[in-house]
Amino acid sequence: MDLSCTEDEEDFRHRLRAWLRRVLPALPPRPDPADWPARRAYDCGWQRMLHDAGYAGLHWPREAGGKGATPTQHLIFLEETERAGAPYVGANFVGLLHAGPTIAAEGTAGQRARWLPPILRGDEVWCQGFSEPEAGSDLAALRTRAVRDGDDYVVSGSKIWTSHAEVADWCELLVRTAPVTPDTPRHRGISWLALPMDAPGVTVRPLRTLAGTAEFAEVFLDEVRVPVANRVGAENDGWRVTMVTLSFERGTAFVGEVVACRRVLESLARTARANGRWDDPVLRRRLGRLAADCTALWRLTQWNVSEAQRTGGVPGVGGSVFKLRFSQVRQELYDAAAEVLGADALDAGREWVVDRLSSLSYTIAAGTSQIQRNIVAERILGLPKGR
Amino acid sequence: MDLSCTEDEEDFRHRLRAWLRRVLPALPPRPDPADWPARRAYDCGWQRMLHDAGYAGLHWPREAGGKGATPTQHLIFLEETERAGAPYVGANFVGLLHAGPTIAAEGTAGQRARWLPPILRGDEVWCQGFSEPEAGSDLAALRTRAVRDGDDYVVSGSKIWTSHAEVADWCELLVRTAPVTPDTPRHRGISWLALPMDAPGVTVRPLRTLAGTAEFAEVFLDEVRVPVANRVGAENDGWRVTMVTLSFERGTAFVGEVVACRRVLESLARTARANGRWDDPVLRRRLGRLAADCTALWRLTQWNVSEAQRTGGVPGVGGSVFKLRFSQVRQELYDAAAEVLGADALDAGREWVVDRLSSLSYTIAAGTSQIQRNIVAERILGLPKGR
Amino acid sequence: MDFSLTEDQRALRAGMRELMERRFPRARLRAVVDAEGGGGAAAGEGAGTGAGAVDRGLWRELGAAGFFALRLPEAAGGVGLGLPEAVLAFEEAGRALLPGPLAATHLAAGLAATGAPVAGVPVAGAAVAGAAEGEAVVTALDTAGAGHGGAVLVEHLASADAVLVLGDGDAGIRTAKEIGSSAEAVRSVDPATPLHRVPGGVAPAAAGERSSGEQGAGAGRGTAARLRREAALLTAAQQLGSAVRTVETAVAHARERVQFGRAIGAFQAVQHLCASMLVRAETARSVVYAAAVTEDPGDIAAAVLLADEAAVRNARDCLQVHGGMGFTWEADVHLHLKRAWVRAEQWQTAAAAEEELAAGLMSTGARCL
Amino acid sequence: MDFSLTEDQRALRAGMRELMERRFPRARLRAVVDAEGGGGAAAGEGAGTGAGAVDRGLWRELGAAGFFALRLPEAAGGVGLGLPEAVLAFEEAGRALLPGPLAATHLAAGLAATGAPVAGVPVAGAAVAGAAEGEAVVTALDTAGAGHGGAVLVEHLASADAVLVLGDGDAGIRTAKEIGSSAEAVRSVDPATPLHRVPGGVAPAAAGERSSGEQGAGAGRGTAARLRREAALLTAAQQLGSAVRTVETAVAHARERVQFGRAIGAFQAVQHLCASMLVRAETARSVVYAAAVTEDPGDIAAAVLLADEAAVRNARDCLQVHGGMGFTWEADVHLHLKRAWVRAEQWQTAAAAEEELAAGLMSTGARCL
Repeated sequence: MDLSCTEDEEDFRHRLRAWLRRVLPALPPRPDPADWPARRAYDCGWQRMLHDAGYAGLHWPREAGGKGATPTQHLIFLEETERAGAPYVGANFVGLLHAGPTIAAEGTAGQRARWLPPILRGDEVWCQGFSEPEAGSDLAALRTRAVRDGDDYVVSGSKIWTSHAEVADWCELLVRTAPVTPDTPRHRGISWLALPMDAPGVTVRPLRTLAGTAEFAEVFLDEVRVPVANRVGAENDGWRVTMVTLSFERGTAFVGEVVACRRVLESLARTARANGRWDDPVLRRRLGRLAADCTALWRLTQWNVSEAQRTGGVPGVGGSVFKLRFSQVRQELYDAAAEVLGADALDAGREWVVDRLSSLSYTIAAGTSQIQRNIVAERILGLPKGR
Repeated sequence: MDLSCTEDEEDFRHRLRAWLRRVLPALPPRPDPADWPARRAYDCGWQRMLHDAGYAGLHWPREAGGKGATPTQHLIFLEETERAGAPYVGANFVGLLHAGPTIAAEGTAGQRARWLPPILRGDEVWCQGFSEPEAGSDLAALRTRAVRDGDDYVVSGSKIWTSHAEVADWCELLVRTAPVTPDTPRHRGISWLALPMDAPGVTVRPLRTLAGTAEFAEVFLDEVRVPVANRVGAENDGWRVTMVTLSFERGTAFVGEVVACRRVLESLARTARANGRWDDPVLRRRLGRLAADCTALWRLTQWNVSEAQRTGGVPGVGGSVFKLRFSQVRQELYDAAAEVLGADALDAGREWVVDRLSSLSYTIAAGTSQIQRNIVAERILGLPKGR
Repeated sequence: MDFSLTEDQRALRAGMRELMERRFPRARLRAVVDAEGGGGAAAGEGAGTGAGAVDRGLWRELGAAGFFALRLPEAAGGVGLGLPEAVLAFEEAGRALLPGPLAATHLAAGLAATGAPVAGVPVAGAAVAGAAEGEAVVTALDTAGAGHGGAVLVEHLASADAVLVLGDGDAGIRTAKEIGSSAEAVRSVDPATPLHRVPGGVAPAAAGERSSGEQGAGAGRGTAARLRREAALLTAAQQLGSAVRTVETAVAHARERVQFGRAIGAFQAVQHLCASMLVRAETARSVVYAAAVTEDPGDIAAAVLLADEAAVRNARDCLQVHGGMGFTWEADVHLHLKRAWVRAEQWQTAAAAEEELAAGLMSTGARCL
Repeated sequence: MDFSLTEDQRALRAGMRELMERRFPRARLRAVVDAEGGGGAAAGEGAGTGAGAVDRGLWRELGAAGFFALRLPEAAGGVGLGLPEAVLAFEEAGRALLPGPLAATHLAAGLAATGAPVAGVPVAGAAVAGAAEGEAVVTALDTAGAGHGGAVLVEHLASADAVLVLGDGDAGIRTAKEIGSSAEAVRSVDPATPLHRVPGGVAPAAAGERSSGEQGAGAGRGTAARLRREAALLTAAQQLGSAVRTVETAVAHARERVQFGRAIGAFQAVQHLCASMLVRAETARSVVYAAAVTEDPGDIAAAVLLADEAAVRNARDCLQVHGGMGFTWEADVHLHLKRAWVRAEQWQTAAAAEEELAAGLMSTGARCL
């Protein structure tokens, strides 16, 4: 139970801080959230700066071009960048955090050489094509079909909840390469393909969320030809290929968000003090309780990171406990924000109001809380398979 | 939407109040809760007084010796007796509210003549033998067996959660008269018997609850002979016989308890004022919210009673909505009581502390909240059958 | 006692539902919402500039159907019904997510009918006189809702002819133009409810006019307090309608949406979410209806608390049942949630309702039957 | 940073668990609980008259295992470990529902070792000197916990030799006899924790003796506040142990209990109850452990809040999973709930913890790593 940093870790933190102090003031202004090309340029520019300073692929293995940093170093990196107000990973999210690691783990040498360096340099942007309208919680129900035709697959179907699709170069795509039969379980027959987003037959349609913005898109695929060489892993083995990365987590998935929670909470307290609501003990105690919850999220993160460091990786199920609590606290935080704002919580021009809308997705995205509880019950607690 | 009383109803209420004012002061002192024979005597004495005054079997049909009162009259009766602090139905609960109505609906003329008048007069006490250690939520899993031998059934097995077993004359008993086979669903093969509690082979063992008291008992049956003539309804038709009564409800099941909730809440408010905790807005607003909840329970009761009056009876599923809310509010009420008491909530000598323990059964007894939600989802909302 | 709806009440409710479905079908709701600049909560301005404007044609039809004149005496051209019937009508409006300052116009119609200076409320010309017929749109400014800096949010100000101003004790009518001159459009979280922020210090009556308070403190206080209570109850009725509707929506989705080879409504987790939603809605119904009968301030506070809770939490649970689909702009779930948030901020806050109920615990009980 | 348990910490925890299982197995717990007059919460008196008395033999064994001397320097005959190790030991005690004034005796052992008048705490003879060895039983009287009328509840007073009195700012030791003379036995809700009500106005030191406060306000204040914080944290550790245990108990029952032809743990409603219990327990674990490392008052307040909540709510959910069985005296579930209630009332209330954390939001952040 040691929460202090080693000398190496302190050193890493201080060098990072010094670098951030130097470069952040020189960054260009943040782009308009609705201007996708500008966002891409901004995010990729930041990634290039990280790359040039030696911070790109911090948590990737050295063989893949990464820095092979420990989970604690990665934690420090995410903590410090968030606290310094550095840009978020943004458009590089899928490349750095999922597609890249998948290619690093399962790709051929040629595939690694082709796709990994541009991700680290911020030259190419990836998006994710997993979910489908009829395959949400039940991802294995995906129907997008890929039929072999010579050296290509011909792919038809549609994907949903794809971020940055408008500006991505590549899409990590899950497709069905063998039909589901009584003998073929649904998790077989799925393959992982790297789809070039400029291929003929790819249509991207922005998907407007309840927050009024179009952070996601639908991707329609109409007989799109994808070279067989773009398949990572064996044919029909795509489920395993994907889950290797999805289920491997080092406890760092939400570091920035947890730091942000604390910042929002302190800001809420200041606002409440300014507008007089701080004098209401009901609200004040509610904020106090949220402070305990935010502390807990941070400590849980440190716990998971330490366990990952000790054991070489936290199975994804460990993250379910964290995510259940995190989603709940995050939503309660914005409910408290509404309480602080009073009637002004109806003014979407006020801070937190749109964030509150966005936070409604927390108990749904990346595995609903219901699915997470199933995972905890069955895989951690060992209860019999339900349903 | 008329919440006022008719002239007849007002008249009924005033006569009842006048009678209660006259007789209650003359009642003997309440017996020690641990003295079962004294409790029986007290409860039966009260029932005899009701009988002599014309209030026995108020809600029973006239053909069964009852008064054929409307649900509203029954509501008024329960409300006024509770508010006047009159004795609770106590030992006569099963006879008046379940076994009696079952016999009235399904018994032969002879059975009705034998069993109903003593219930109404307070001469005979009934208890209920439904649940078994392995058949709780899943009542149809009951295993107590009855084997036909001449004019008798020979019954062996055990029952649990039986109130007043120590002093009951009769037990309404569900037994399995045909084994479960692939062709015989579990709900068939069950029969309803009136078991004389003094029959050889009946053993009663008190069951201590977490409140420290023995309000319930286990009943062990070792080759007990029960005359076939004591069966109500056809052989193997006992499930239906029982459910006819269980599922027929006029919205009045919790009237006394709802009145009591409001009284407890007002008493909590007075105590909080006296000990200074009323000045804490967190507690005060919590009590305010509970006031809304108590109001809602009363209005829901009036709603259900009115619907019962209009349609001739509320199916049991309507009661599930009420019971879910009621159980929750009742538990929150006692949590608030603990908040009012502070550290004194640890003193079992203080008012409400033992009630708080007892309230823990509300979300379990007579159908857990989980089962109730299943009923609401499947039978009211029409969702597909789960599990 | 017969708390059930009478035959006439059932007929009224069915009529209102039919009216809403015919005149404000889903397509029309979506037109209001989607027209709104394409921006939604996070987009440009929108409020007060046409987007979300009250549909005068629909307003007149509501007037013709008696929605605003429901409680006016028949002699005054009204329908001659009471608060219970008004609650049923407002429940249906909430169910349909009908936008507009319904409660304020309904109340203003009541004031107009009695005519100035009866009940001590001066009438600002024809504006309010037309409220009963749906010719006038009247919104409200509740000075008790003043937040930090004393500003108040007013809905549909740009569409309104007049503003019902509820002061500390007195009430009055001012023209929308007057109030609008100092108002600032706000980017409303609810795309169908434009909002303006009006600075503090607005008086119920313009200088020189008489407000109800000047008739004598007692009557004046009573008038504003009564109007606020009635508005709170009518708004609670809309919350109830929304809460009932989101149960139905969630159940319909749960029956149709298949995952893991079965309708998700067969999963206990979804079943139990839906069951809890129904419990909330039916509980709210019982107190809202009862408050309409008794008009008791404590009953109304209970109705406000439980209806607000039912509308907000049911909308959230409905969203959860819908999963990702519920997070889209296309689904209607978010419209219920946003409107429920708007309504929950109006007339009486949860804190005020809880304090009112707590105070009621100190006066001796006997609240039953 | 390595928040994981060290090998030594793992070994300590395993050793403590083994000790508890060997020396305080379920049969012994049940003997304590069932001996208690057959009355339980609702029965006669019981408290202080033998029922629920501290088992001196067990107490000495705990002493021999270093439970009370865990944090004393090795030079002083202690184990030389820190608060994190103490928290692990107390977690195991909470898991086993070990009764007795564990935190008070542990803290008194620390005071005794430094010897009067070092740290400004006078020692009342041999009583506290034997605390480290488990020869003395020391309970605590926290005057800050005074309720209406100024009275305080004290656990296990009849079994105790000495009482650690925490005053407003100062702390001291008084004999149990002294305190007991004005105490009145209370019918404790927890059959394994006898309680006495002690009237207000007890001072940390008897007249003529010196309490820590007299050494100078700063040091004195610090001492009492530090003791209270450590006690709160050690009690939170017990809550954590109980919360973890009730998850295991619920899961074990859910796997075995068959209804409707399958283990009830296959029903999502039960699965999700159990999953939520685990989330609460693991969340509490992370803050309790972290607070043991940082000893920060805000961290301790968070530990108190989340551990109390985890213990109480997990016990209730465990009871729900057990159904009727959980409502019986024979099941252990109620013992966890009742003890959790007792512990939640000790040292720092939820209200105080929340206010402390709220105040912490005003001092600028930087609470991370």
